[in-house]
Amino acid sequence: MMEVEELTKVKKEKTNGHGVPATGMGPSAYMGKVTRLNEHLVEIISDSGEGAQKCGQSFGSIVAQMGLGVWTTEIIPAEIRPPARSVAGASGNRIRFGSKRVTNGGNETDLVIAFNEQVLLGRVRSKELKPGCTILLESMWRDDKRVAKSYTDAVEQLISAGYKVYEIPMDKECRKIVSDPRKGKNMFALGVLCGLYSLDLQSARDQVVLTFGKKAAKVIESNIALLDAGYAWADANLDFKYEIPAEKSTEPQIVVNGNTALALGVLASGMEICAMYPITPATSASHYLSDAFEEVGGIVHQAEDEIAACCFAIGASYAGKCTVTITSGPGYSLKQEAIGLAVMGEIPLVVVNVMRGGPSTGQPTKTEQGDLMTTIFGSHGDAPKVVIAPATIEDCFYSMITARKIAETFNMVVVILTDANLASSQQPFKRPVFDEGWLAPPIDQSAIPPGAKPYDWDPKTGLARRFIPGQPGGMHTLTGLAHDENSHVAYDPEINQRSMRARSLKLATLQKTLNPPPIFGDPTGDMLVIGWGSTKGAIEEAVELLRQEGKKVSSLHLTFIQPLPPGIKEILAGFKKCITIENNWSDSPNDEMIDGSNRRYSALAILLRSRYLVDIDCWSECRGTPLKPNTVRRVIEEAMA
Amino acid sequence: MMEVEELTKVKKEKTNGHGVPATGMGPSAYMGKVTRLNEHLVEIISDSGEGAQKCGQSFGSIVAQMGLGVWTTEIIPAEIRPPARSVAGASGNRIRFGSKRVTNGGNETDLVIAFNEQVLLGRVRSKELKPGCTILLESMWRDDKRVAKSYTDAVEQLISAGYKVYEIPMDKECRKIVSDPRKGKNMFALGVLCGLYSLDLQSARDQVVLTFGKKAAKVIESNIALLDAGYAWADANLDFKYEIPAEKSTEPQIVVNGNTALALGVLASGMEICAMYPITPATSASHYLSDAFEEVGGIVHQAEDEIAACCFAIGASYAGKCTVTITSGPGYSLKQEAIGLAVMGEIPLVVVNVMRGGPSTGQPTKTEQGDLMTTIFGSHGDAPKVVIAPATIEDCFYSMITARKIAETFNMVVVILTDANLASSQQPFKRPVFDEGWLAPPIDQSAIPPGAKPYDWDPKTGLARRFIPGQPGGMHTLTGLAHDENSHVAYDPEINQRSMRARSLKLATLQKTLNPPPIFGDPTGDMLVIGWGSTKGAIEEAVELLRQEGKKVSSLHLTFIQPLPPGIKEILAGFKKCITIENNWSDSPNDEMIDGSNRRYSALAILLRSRYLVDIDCWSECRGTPLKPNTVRRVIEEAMA
Amino acid sequence: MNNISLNVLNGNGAATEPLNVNDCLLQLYEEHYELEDYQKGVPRWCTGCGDNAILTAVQRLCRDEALPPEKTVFVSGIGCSSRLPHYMNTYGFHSLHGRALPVAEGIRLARPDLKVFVNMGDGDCCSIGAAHWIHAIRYNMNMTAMLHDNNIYGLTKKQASPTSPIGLKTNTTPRGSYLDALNPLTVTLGVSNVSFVAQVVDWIPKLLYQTIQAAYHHKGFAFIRVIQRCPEWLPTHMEAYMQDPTRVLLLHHENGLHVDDELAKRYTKMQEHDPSDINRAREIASGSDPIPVGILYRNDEVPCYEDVRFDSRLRTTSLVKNGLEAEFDKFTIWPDGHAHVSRN
Amino acid sequence: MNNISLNVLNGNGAATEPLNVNDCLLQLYEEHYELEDYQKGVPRWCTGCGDNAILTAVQRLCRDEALPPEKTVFVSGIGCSSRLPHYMNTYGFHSLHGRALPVAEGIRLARPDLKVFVNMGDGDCCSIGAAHWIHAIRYNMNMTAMLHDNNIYGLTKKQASPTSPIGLKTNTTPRGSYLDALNPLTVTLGVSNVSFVAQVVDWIPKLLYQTIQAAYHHKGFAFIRVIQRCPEWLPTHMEAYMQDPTRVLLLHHENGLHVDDELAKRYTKMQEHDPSDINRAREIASGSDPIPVGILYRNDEVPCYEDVRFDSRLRTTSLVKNGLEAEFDKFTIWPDGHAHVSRN
Ligand SMILES: Cc1ncc(C[n+]2csc(CCOP(=O)(O)OP(=O)(O)O)c2C)c(N)n1
Ligand SMILES: Cc1ncc(C[n+]2csc(CCOP(=O)(O)OP(=O)(O)O)c2C)c(N)n1
Ligand code: SF4
Ligand code: SF4
Ligand SMILES: [Mg+2]
Ligand SMILES: [Mg+2]
Repeated sequence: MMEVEELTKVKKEKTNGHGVPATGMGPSAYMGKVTRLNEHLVEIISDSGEGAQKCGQSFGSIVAQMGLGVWTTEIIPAEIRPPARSVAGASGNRIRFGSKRVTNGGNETDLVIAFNEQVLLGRVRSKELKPGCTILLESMWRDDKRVAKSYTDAVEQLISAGYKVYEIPMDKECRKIVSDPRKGKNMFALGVLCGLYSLDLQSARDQVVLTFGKKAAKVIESNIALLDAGYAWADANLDFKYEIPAEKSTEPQIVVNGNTALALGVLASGMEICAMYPITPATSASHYLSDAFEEVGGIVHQAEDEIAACCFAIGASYAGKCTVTITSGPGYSLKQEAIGLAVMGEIPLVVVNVMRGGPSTGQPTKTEQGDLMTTIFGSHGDAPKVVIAPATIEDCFYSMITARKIAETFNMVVVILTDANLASSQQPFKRPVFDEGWLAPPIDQSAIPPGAKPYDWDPKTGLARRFIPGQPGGMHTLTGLAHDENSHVAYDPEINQRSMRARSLKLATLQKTLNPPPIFGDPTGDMLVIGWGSTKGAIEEAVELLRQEGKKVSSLHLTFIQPLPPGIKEILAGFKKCITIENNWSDSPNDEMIDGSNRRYSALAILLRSRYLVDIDCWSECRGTPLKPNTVRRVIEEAMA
Repeated sequence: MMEVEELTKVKKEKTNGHGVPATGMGPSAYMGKVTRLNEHLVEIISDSGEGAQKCGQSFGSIVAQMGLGVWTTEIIPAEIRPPARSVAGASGNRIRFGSKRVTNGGNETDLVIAFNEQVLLGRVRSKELKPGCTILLESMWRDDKRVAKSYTDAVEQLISAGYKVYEIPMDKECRKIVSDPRKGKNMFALGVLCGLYSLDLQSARDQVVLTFGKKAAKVIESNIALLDAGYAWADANLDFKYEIPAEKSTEPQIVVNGNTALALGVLASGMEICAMYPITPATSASHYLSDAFEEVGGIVHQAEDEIAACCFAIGASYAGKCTVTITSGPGYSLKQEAIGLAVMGEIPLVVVNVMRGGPSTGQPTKTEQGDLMTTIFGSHGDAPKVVIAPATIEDCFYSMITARKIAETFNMVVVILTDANLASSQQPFKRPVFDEGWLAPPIDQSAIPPGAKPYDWDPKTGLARRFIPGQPGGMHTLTGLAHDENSHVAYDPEINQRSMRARSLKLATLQKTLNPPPIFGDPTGDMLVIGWGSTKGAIEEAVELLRQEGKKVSSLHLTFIQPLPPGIKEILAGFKKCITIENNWSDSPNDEMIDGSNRRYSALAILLRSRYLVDIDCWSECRGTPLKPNTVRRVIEEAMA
Repeated sequence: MNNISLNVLNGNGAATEPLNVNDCLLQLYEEHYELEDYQKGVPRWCTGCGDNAILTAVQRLCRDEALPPEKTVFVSGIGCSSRLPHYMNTYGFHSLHGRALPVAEGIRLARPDLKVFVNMGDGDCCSIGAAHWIHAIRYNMNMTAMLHDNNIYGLTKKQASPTSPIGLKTNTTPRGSYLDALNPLTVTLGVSNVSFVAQVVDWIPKLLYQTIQAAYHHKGFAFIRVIQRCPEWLPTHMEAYMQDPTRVLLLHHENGLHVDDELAKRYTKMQEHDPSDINRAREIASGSDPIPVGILYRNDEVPCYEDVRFDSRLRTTSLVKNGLEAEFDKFTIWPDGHAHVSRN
Repeated sequence: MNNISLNVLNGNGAATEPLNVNDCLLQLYEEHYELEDYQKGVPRWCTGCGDNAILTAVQRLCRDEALPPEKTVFVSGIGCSSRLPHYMNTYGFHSLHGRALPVAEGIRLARPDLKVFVNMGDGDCCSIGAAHWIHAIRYNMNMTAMLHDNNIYGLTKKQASPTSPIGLKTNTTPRGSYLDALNPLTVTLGVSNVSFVAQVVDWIPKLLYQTIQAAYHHKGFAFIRVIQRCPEWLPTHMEAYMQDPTRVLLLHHENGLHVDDELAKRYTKMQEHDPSDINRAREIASGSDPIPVGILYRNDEVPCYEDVRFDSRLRTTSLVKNGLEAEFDKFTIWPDGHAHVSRN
């Protein structure tokens, strides 16, 4: 999908506003070839603690700044501190950027800059690097007797495997500027990359200032010097350069990851309390919120465990302040009983589950969509709740506002299902324009009219007005036991049927307010691919490509999963075949033991098959990594064959 | 369904071995009408603490003893001690008994004996009594100024509503024998019932001896005197009597409720440890087990909470002693995370969930089938487990043996789903013949052969041999993190796929060993009714009746719900319509807001629709009571219309 | 997704006409209440159940302190004792087994204008709820927590509780319970930030009332263990203690409970105990016969979590808007091509 | 249902050829082991992490006590510290966050022939696992429990733990943590049946070893709080304590730790403390600077739950059969028409 156009450039000082500006270090010394690309996927990897993540994030911000589309994905080792130079220890960032909007992390890497050969080999082994891609490798290990052999062997192997390896004396170059290159190498690398991609050096410098904003001026200066040095080194020593035309957005954009977007959404929704217990990969949302809440007067309460966090949130919501509790799989499982209480008491509550690899402790730092079924069916008895799965970073922001509103309007539990992929990926989106309507209304403390009941279920919709402590005349005891309209404990069969109905009906009522989901592609065709949550970008990219090749394939992406929006049945009817593509478990129909009577389907496939009785196939994987457009494409092709 | 045959009996001393024997109190003084019945449904109700439950249970045992089919159901007030004489406070027992095997609690009550008019009115209000049925009512309240009016009003109303009311001076009659009639009335009532139903008085006396076996001889004697007095009073004062022909079983039978059957199954399976936390309606199984274990050397461990109970069971199972943990809805929700650990670590574990009304604290003493979906889909990530739902009291016993065997063979979690209906109902079943094969094998402490791995997943079946602490050479660290064959923590995408597959495949492997479920009725027809768990008796009774009327209806009852047994698709194909009938929530298609795009189906319907893509309808209710055959019949008729 | 229209809303689901937010923070006028203002329904406890005495005491307290029923919340878990909120004509939250404390904490943090009381059983608080109990002591949020300790699981019909004495025959311990009883007082006194610990028995109403009253007036987490009779399952359990007044040890002090003449005449075993002395409090707490009754420990200096954390700024729209815009600024790329760099 | 045939079983799933059941109850011969026999893999902790010291100490202990690796189980929760079992070449169970203790209890009750060690973090034990911790003390099952207390959540990247000192800046407390630290020792000492409580620091290997050894030899639940450095998140946190030997208070006694000359020379602040004195133990435990180090409390008389509950009868087929038949008898209706009445 990458169009390559080669052009030779002689002392080209500015291209589309890129290139090295006159200020600072003089015109670029570069005399070599400049290749024009539509997009590229770059990876920066190091041992953890060497700053590759910061380098990658800064690079992402700079390209976004330039007006390029971008999607950054964190590479996180599973251990806090894996041994140095270890194959499983790669820490860093992948930046996919291009002329057009980038909607997902993409396929294999085009260019990698690595701080040692071991983390690089880890990436090769996990098949994340494109065969034959460009490798920029720190060369200091050549001079380190203990590891020189490992290093040179690796380089040789990589070259003979067809990789284009460029060795960079990063350590040596950095020593010219700082005494501890381990702490500065990342900015040198950033400079190299900026040079390679003909980016605006001043923008890069501004970004460094932003990154180290809180540090001393001296720190900032030395980092800028490292950046400049990297830029110059690339110009002087490498014989290739890239250029990716950009189109500047006319509107301000926000660059944050999904967890920060969630946290910003909490602020914007007017929620004031977040009760949580730390768990990867959800916690960073609370970290950010702890800080940001200080400005607007909110509180992040770290409870003694997830059960307490959920009950604390329920207490606060009951008392009139709709509260959010943020967690991931194991914590979500622990909250099941408390979520049932909120459903039964009709207490508005927003629960965020940032999914990670399961089951059990599973793969804490890896992404998966394994919790959909337990989200819908978790908690004993009938516990209807709303389930929303944001598909983009932007969705993460707005879904919190929607969630709070639904929670308080319907007095329901709303679960937001994101995942480690969204949590740690960055993609620019239009800066939201503040709207007063986002905020929760102030707590109602008006007197309750005589005769009104705390569960005056509307016979048609199931809705009831909630009484909030402090409201004179509204005194009643909320209970998780079966209860009547007065919140009196009741075991009468009719009352139980009535209250079960009211709680269930609210989902149907909400469903009536939803629009049918948009189809990506034509409304009829040979194949409909159905997805949900964070896989949207990858699926649509694959579908787009296949459509360009003339394949009659479209896709449907669901954000509301409970209730399912109307109109899906009609959409399904337009296609010969349907398949869900998900990042969770399903048995392969090709497995010897598996047949139609025992195959375990993916979550969304189960839900859709059951509701629409359409033979929807499924394909899924649990590799802990975001789906790649190439994989999706292959799956669709196979399913269509 | 009751055939009535009237016959007049003059000084008939013995009928089919029933009637009053010559010993003890002389021949029966009864001169009136004797009606022959096929079956009857009798109810004994009192304030709690007045012994109606004991009376009912004894009556159930006596009729079983006589060779009649019987099903007893407890009537349990929701409070420990509801106020005396309160409408919601009825405590007691319903005994359905008849010539043929009785498979469920039946429809409305034919005859009720009540200790005060208030508990009686409660039963009338809840529509549990057949209109116009026979009422035997304690008459002492006529003489109690504070309540006389309430009493006489009630009697008048009942009579004018068509009930046949007989007043019995129980208190007065009992005072002739004991000083505190509150403590003896129940045995007097038992005597009245035995007289009315022409039961063998000696058998009744034996039963009283059994019931009070541990008490002083004096207590037993006075209770026998009360029994005799009741018997004589009925003979002398009532102008009607019933007779239900019995056919004695040629084999010994066991009469226990479902919870005791479960506990006996635990003993029989060779399990030695049960870890639990008290919760209604599951706890009585542990009570019984606490006692019974003392004889065979087992331990009931009451943990500090359900999470601890489950983890304790996991620890004991890991150490080689497959352990059971018993709970109900709220506790089951709390165990979700720990169950996921057992799935991930492939630790054999048996979990019993005695379902009660949900969601949340719900209706602790009432029955419901609301936990099926959370049982199958509970716990984050993919956590495949086996789900078995016993359909009869006998199943409760054998399912524990099966569960232990599957758990240890497949190294899986096996969940037994029973409910409050099975838990507290009694039905005789053939006394099991002990089989050594039931028992768990002794703990394997042999050395592990070199090279063997703790998760040597068989590529075809997913099975692996478990290593148990104490086995030399088997040292490894079990973990809930993703792991490879060596139980080493591994985040490799391929390894994760492989281990997910192995855990999932075990369900398919087990499925291959199951037989297709038997069809009740013809293999083809207009309507197939599908049920699971405790509703079997009621559904089959209704189907039987409709079939007798020539309706082309059959039923299918599922015991294995995960995996579903093979052959269901073929069965479904034989019927024009299919419907599940369940005791849980589903939206009514007749509700204004409900349509095909938002209707929430019952649990089993969702599962079957999804797997077989057959338009299986559902009907369910959440009334907290066992399904009645009449209700099922009406539902089927309506669905067939 | 950001423009979903909730077109079914017709004021039914949303709060209507909220008053000024100040109303939830201030109580400006004095009210007078009668006992009946706090009573609701007929308690469904067994005759002679100690829960009745506790209910009466808290109803009296509410009246005497003129607590506005709408500003008062009773929170409980699950158990016989946890039914108490249903019999109070205040707001109530009958939550989950073991979880009364975190629910109450959430209420307190959201609404420091509400008075919060917590009623828990011994299984509720000391078994399934033990982690929350420990942490509630540490949070030291301003509420009055009553442990209805009947040494047994009442509602679920007689299983051993952590406070059951060793040897007690129950349905799960048919040969007698296996372990020494947990002492809730010594546990509580071992937790940092503990600020008020008292013990009382249900059968001395005056002391019960005085103790709950002192707890109510304490600013912080006031923990009272009420030894409560369960005549249903343990009819004779406390009999000997009730019969013999010398098996109760009255703790009194000018900073603790004041024992009046009437009580002093009957309960002759008395001890002066300064509730600020934690070491002595722990020693006294360790004793169970005679039952020490009164205030074991009190420290008014321990900060309350909600005070440390509550933000008194009015959360106006502009406060939120400005805060949000400032956060957006941190992550914004402006169309003019440069990040707005601010060095601060 | 009762005759399901598991026809895929080919010895793959079921245990094969079990040895005599005695083998799991007795260890009949003496073995000699080297340190390497207990080591597995390269620990993945940060350089300087105190967990390394604890690992070394327990490996030494296993060797010195010649614990058969196959009869030894290390149980942990989730956290950096809970990775320890992975580095032991024994059996190990890396369970769930907060749940190490109930898992360990299940193992112990099922298999009193196994030696059980438990490793937990401060979040693991004192926050999410607090209820189990309290109850484990009360059960007093024979195991050695180590609290790796680094005052922080290590694995999840620097959030406040209950033992974080007030004011500590962490990712969830950016302005400093809000509450006084929980003192695990005073909590433990408040629980009935407490039988062994010790405290030690990771940077004095000899004391660390001695303390764990004493705990191992204690029959009952031996609880050791190890103050453990986390250089990753709190690089200077314990620095001052390490530099200044007088900020450690050595507790010694003939029934407690014996401090040798070398230690005594460096750690001059010493106190004789009789570990049988619980009141004094509680007082000492309340102090945190100097850090009291040594055995605070020991009581060898407290019965162990598994001893009270373990049934030594061999659970033979006939025992089970007879027991089961006796139970069946209680509920049987015989074809001859009468229940078999036995009055006993
Ligand atoms: C999660 C959960 N587990 C168990 C129960 C069952 N249950 C209800 S109350 C109770 C204990 C009652 O004892 P206690 O807390 O001492 O209160 P009491 O009834 O004695 O006042 C239990 C175990 C439940 N409702 N929820
Ligand atoms: C149920 C659950 N909640 C939260 C987590 C995330 N988690 C893993 S370790 C940990 C705490 C780590 O701190 P600590 O227990 O002190 O151990 P340390 O890493 O410091 O050794 C948390 C919150 C989890 N794995 N499971
Ligand atoms: S069972 Fe016990 S605690 Fe419960 S209401 Fe009755 S007397 Fe009170
Ligand atoms: S983060 Fe802290 S506790 Fe965890 S391994 Fe590193 S130093 Fe040790
Ligand atoms: Mg209690
Ligand atoms: Mg820690």
